[in-house]
Amino acid sequence: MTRRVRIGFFLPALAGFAALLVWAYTGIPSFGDYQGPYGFVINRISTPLRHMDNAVNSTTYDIRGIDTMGEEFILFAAVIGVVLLLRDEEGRSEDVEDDTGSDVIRIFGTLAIGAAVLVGLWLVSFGFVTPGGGFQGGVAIASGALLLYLVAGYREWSAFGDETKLDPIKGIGGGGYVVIGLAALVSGMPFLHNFFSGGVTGSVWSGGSAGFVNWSAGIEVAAALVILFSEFLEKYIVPIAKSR
Amino acid sequence: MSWALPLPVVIPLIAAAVCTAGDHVLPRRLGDAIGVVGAAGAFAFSLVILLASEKQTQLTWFGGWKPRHHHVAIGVAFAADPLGAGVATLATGLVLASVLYSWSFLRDAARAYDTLMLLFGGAMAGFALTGDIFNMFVWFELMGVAAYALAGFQVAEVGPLQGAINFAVSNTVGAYMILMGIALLYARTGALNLAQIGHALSGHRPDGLVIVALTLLVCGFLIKAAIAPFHLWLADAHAVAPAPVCLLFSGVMVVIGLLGVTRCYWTVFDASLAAQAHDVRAVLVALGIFTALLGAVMAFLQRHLKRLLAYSTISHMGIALVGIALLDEKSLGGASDLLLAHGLLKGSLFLCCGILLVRYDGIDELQLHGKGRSLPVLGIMFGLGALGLTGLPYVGSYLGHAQIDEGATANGIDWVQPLLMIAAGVSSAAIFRAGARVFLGWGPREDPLLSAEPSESPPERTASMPALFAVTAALLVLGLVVSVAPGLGQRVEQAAGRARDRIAYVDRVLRGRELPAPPRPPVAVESTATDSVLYGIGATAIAFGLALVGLFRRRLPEIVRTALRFTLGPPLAALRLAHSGIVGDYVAWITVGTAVVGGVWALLLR
Amino acid sequence: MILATLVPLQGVALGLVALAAPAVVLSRDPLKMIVVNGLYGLSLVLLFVIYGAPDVGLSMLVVGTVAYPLVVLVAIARVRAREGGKDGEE
Amino acid sequence: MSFLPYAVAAWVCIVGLYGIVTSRHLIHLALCLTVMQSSTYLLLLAIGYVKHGGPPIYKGVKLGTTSVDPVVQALTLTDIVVSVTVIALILALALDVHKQAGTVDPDEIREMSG
Repeated sequence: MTRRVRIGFFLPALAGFAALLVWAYTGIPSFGDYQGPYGFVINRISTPLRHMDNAVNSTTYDIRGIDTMGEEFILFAAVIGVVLLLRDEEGRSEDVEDDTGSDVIRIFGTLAIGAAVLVGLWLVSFGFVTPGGGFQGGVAIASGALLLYLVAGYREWSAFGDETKLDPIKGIGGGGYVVIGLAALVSGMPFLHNFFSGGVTGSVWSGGSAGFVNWSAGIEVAAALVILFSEFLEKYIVPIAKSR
Repeated sequence: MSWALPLPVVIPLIAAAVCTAGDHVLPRRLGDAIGVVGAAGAFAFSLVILLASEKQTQLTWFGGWKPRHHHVAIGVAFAADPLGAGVATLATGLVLASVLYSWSFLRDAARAYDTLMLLFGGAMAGFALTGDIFNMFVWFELMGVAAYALAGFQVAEVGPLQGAINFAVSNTVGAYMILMGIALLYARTGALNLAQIGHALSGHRPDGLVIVALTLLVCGFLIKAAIAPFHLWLADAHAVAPAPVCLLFSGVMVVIGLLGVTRCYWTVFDASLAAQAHDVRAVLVALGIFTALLGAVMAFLQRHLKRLLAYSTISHMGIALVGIALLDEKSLGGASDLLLAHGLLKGSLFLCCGILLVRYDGIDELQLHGKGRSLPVLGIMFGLGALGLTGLPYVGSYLGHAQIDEGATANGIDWVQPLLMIAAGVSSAAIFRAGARVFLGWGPREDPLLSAEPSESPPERTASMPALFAVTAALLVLGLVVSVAPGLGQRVEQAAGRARDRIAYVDRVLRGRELPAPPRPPVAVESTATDSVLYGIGATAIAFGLALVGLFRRRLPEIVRTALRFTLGPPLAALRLAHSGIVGDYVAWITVGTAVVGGVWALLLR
Repeated sequence: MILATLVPLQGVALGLVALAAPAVVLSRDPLKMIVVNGLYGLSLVLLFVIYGAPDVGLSMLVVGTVAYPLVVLVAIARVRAREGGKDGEE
Repeated sequence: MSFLPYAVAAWVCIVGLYGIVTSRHLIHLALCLTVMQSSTYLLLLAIGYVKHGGPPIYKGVKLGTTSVDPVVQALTLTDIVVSVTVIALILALALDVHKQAGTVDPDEIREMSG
């Protein structure tokens, strides 16, 4: 089938699809008139019952924690998949010279790494108080690690982005989530029951065991993304360096 | 038993995490063993949950967030009725078989393979057990991501990669449609729990929002279930995936799509659409019949064995969709029985292909011509598997076919049964033809009718043949006895009845009400109507006859062949053209299908 | 609340999103696409913050500024490098 | 104003879908998928918006203050993670395709026809 034919029968269908969407969306309560009840209930109970100021994260890591567990494993599976797909194309190279020469970049880069990691840790820690949480913090930490490449060059990075070290971390992050859930099950409570939920509102400790869940998610995300970045970077750098 | 509900999901996930964490530390064998133990544990707990769910729908609220304040569901529930628990058992059981088989089939492949299998299995169990519509989406995506990676396993060839991309893009578009449907339902009801959404919708006439939400959810799930015109990715994904992965794709992943349709219809939309069920039925039955026939014809045109089996899967999904679409207890039970037998038998056929690949370095029907004669046992297994799929009375998938036929009759429909018979016959004819050519050496070595296909490189090492045969034979035997297992048909029908009972489901999930255990159905082989026996014999006759025609076409009189060429040639060429292998075309067809289904429902249901 | 003052901006942010989306789709040059996609991501961040969803905005920000560009850039660079190498051989 | 947010969500979805079908470049196609997915973010967050509502974060805010729905935000967060993973996988596949077939135009790869 040629492109022309495809687009010829696709466009009317797309118009029909658009009409369906518009028809459906006119049935939604008008913008700003959210009717509840789900969100309103959570807004009402999140702080009194769980001492979490951030209702989004009390939903993510406590009330609908099982969704987030699935989400962590989606990331987990995707990283395994990417490693599998990009495996051994050109081989890992240890003697790639790809160092950054400029001292200015080094100094600012080092500061930026520190900053990114600190921001990441802060985002994870205070996820139940302010915007942020395991995922956002994890990405920030991973991007700090990515800066290491810009500052120190590929050799340092490849030592850091080594799967043999990161796989265990990723596994522990993902597995930790499940283990915290199972701990509740073993002690006779429902899976992912929140222990110590009587934390201090507004503090780092406000999440109860959902806080541990949050941390294990952060660890998992950071490790998974570092692996992901390093796989893609390797695709990019090793062949170029070899062709020199 | 409710405490065990998360375990079929949690055990494989934690086993996957341990496998990854210990990948560079643990000895090889120990890692493999963790994989097998994880799969076995998930299967064992699924079975226990299935048995418990027959007495009472099992329920657990994650984190202990039970509904409060006027029965508003806050947390996420797993609610296992026998139908969902049954699918979870099938999924985890097939994952176990697949892990065992690949233990000797793909031993050199990275540990990643086992890990992905476990994640895939855990996700399917989660999808089958959950009672929350967004949680369904999460497991659906996890299942998808693991499956895309498994499909693109052989990165050294273009074919597998293209197959994996077509698969990933089509199913991702489907997932977004599902998410849009979920968002629409949330906008209307402010709930994500299935029971609560249904409860909130009940008594209201369907409007645009509900009809489009139905369209988006159904079409999204039908992409996964490979119902035409949403089916195009399936043959590509199967053709390229290793045999034990095909076992999971055909055996249970597509079933998950149909379970999604069933679950959403009976817990959510039935509340609003019960009065217009007739129109919902018309559209879905039409799609099912179209798929059954199209898949069967396409199967007959293939020479790549896994692709052939994949199209035959599409055909059977069409038949099962008819069973689901008839919207009564008998047919839904029939669809379940059919899918159970199909999963086991089609799985064993794919594993046979895996053995062929190991032994003869190829799975092309024409290249393997006559080579199978040195493996008569495999030939017999292949033939029995095909026979079980045909619907010969009291063999394999017969019970499912019969129940669907009887359900159709009870609905006052009598034109569906002959069409389903033809579909089952034609798709089995393709398998018989391929089997006769490979294992008996019948027919010519060349056949211009069949599509050329990319070759597949064999797994890189010697496999333990006895282990491969043992797993294959176990699936085959289990699949063949489905129709004569005493009490199975009745119990499945009871399960189907429970899945359709929305009021009881709402009572159980939102109010925690315990219902009296239903009476145990009699333990006897389910008897079937005479008509069904005749349809079964008819399908078998078509299968054998057409297989012979396919093999010995050249012995037909010249005039018959010319007539066939002129009447069948152009439509077949058009069909081939539509299955272009280009991802843009696939998404275009998905859009067309969704727009047409939605448009027809918009006219009928409003 | 500071965010309340942003509400009149909803229309503007929505307009930006509505214009940036086709710009991403219609830019057929891969490198241009990355830049436009980054802008689209930022317009989404702005809209999410105005919608009262800073958590989502933050997620979109880290994803849109780190994850997408890196992965996509590498993919494009790789494809270009190979095509460049191929042209050289021919 | 009351329908505009939903109209934009529908528009973005249609635009993304158009891009997927007409794409001549697998990397472009992957980005079009994210555009289509971003329509689900727009839809979800618009559904949960409450007029004059602040973010559902009660740090220094009196409890009971009007705030928007946190549930749709949690769903969107999950959705974003999903989109990153799918993109990474499809790009990895695209890179491999390019290596094996020498092209990233989906129309030029015809291994799978019939």
